[in-house]
Amino acid sequence: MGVEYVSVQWNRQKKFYDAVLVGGVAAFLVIFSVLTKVLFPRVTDEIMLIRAFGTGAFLLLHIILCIGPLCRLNPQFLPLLYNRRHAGVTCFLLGLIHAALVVITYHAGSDTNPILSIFVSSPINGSVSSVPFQPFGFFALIILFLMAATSHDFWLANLSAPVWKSLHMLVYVAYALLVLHVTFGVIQGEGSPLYVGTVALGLVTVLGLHITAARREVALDSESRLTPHASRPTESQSLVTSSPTEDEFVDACAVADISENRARIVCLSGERVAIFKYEGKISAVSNVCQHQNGPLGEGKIVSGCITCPWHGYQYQPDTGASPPPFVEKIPTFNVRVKNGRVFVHPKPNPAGTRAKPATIDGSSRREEAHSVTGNSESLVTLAATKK
Amino acid sequence: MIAAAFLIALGIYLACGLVFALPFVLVGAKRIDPHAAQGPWGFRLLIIPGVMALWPLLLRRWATGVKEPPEECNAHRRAARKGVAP
Amino acid sequence: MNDEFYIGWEAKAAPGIGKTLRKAVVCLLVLAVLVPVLLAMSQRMIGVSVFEWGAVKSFTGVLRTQPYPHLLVPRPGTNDYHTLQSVINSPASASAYHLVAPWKFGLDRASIATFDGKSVSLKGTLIYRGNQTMIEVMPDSIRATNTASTIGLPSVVPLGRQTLLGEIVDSKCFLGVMNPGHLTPHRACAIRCISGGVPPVLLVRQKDGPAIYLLLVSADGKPVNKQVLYSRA
Amino acid sequence: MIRPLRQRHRRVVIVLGVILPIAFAVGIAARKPVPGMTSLPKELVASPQTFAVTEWERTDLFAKTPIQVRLFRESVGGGRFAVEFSAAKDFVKPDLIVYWIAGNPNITETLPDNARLLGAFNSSVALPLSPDAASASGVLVLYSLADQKIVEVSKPFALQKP
Repeated sequence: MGVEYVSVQWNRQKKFYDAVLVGGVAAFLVIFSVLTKVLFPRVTDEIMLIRAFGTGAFLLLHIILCIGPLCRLNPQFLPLLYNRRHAGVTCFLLGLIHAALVVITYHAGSDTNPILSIFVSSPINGSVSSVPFQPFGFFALIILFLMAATSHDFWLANLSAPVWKSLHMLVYVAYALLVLHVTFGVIQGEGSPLYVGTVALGLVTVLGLHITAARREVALDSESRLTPHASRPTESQSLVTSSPTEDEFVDACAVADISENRARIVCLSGERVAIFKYEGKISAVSNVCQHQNGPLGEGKIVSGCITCPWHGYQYQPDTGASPPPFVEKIPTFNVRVKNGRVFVHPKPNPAGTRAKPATIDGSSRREEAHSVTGNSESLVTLAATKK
Repeated sequence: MIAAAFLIALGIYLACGLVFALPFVLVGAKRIDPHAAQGPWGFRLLIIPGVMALWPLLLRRWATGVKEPPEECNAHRRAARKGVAP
Repeated sequence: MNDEFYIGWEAKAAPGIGKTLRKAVVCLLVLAVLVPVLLAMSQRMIGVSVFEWGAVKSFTGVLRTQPYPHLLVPRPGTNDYHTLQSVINSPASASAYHLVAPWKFGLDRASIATFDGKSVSLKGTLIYRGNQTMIEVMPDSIRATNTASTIGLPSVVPLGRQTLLGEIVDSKCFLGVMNPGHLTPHRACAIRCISGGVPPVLLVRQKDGPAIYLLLVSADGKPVNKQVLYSRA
Repeated sequence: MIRPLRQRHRRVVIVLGVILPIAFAVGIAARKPVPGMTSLPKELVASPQTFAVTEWERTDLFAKTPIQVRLFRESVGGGRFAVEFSAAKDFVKPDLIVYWIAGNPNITETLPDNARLLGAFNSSVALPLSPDAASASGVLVLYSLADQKIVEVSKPFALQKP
């Protein structure tokens, strides 16, 4: 965003991603069509294509929906997330071709406007099995269109990431509509249990992964709430999960809890804060990447910059500003290190404001070492008591 | 009847969007977002469908003379704006 | 601890991530092959029907507009089975071809009323399934021929009041223009076709034996397209 | 994602997790079987099956199309003959009708005058042959009336063993 917009910022990973995407989609379409034509030579070509593109789009949507929770559960899947937008646009295009063929085949050339026909040609008659399914598909396609049309970084910047993200969370509405579209559409006719089984398996996979990941997120949040210093009675500001100490700084975690070049996440002032340890220093920034609100605290310091795990956007840990020519900025937090513990002031500094990194001085390093020894001593003691 | 009215309204909305999109991608985009100033043709074409869908928002920004994309609204940025930390 | 980190804009991913990625890609490609194979193989709705799209042929016969436009074409050869036990059992001396217009419309009966009962020639495209035959008539291709009509109307045999269980299909699509052209996925199209005047047919599938096709008409032999649409069974 | 969106995301997932499986199950439970009948009312059944005896079954009569021909007779050693066809599921021709022609005629493109109409080609419907066919050999001709074209002529065969 700090540089001029281009159509697509191509790089080697994106090209690889798109090659796999296009190859997979082409394989799906060709295999479905050729096999259908071989097994059922009298099939109408348009309907064969309607089915190929429809099932292809639905499968691709399942894959896209699984990427998010998979990455929450295992960061090794993050490469699948990197260029997910291209998969989304492809999914929309497959759905669009499916819809265009449906309108031409089933609705055009009649006594009614073909688009209007989608709504008026499936009257409701009180029977569950004849719930009009085509309008479900129509509205799902509108949502997929909105998402595909706003997939460029121009829209991320001009809508701002939270608005953009809420718009793109409509994908769950689209998914629900498409499950209904398929359930009350083709499955009412195609009697094979395989069709029912495939959709059911897809549903269980998508919902199962999401619920698992969501539960883990809740668990992560409650973990920060359960740290000893947070169990003290909190102030009226309920969003602050760690309560301020006398001088307003909050005991966030131990220095030893943070791995080198990585961060620990706590919740302060209503949002997650990422506390990084690097080169003997501690810095805290807002956990929210300005690009797409990726979780910076799950990123890593690479070449001196906090790097977002989603798309590799970078920020200097002390200023929260992207290195030039990029212009992204995030709020920073004032930090102190005392007795091997990290204290963070819950009040964020305006985005891009330099906050002096706290140095892990000799004493705190020693304390850190001491606390480790202390721990082992207490373990020894514990062992002794057990004996 | 309702469906017909809905589709006509949708059609008019998108047609207005298309009419707005042409001047917007040529002139308006760089007015509200400096990074769009040198955007290549591919970029301009790519944003047309989105402009057709969200044209009232962009029209308002352009008309009120907004020069920069908006700053995102999240809890930290809101809290930071309230005052400076010690 | 594995401290590998993926950055998309770097040329190469870290080895461990790359390995996971390769496995994921293989899984996805397996899905892209397996799912279409399973779904294509388990399709059950596709039948055996033909629409000779693009092939226009000439037909001659006697045109009838009641109850729905059709062409009676005499079957050549001798037919000496009138001695057999019942009318139904003897092979009919003529075949009846349903006539429809292009797209989702039936032939306009008013415009062809002058040809009713006359020998005509016409051009059109064949649609057929089982022993049902239909012609999508090229617009304005019907011409009266000089030969006099030689086919008598088939005698009407009342079979009494019967209860049948079947599916109302739009005959044009089901006989071949669309395959599959029935059940829920085709419902909207069937409604448009029947609304456009395509003859509605009750398709009675038998457990053993061929499906039978019953043209739906009113008690006085008139088309029932509108009644079918508004019955909404 | 920011915290409010994460919370909304969780709520959406929970709502979908409840609603979608229910909607799916309702949709599947509401499926109607393809309507059909085990047997037609007897008034509508075209030919009461009077040909009880199967004389023979042959698959070699037609060279181009795999069609099985069955010869039936009303009773053992007597009565009229009837033929029944069963073709591959994919075999379909526009308005296909069947003729019997006595002798071993050389048929090219048009039907000869002595072609006798047996009826429409219909899988699993027995077409009765005329009584005089029993005495001589002949051929079966499959003729597409809509195409005005002979589809196939069978090998000559005799109904009764000499």
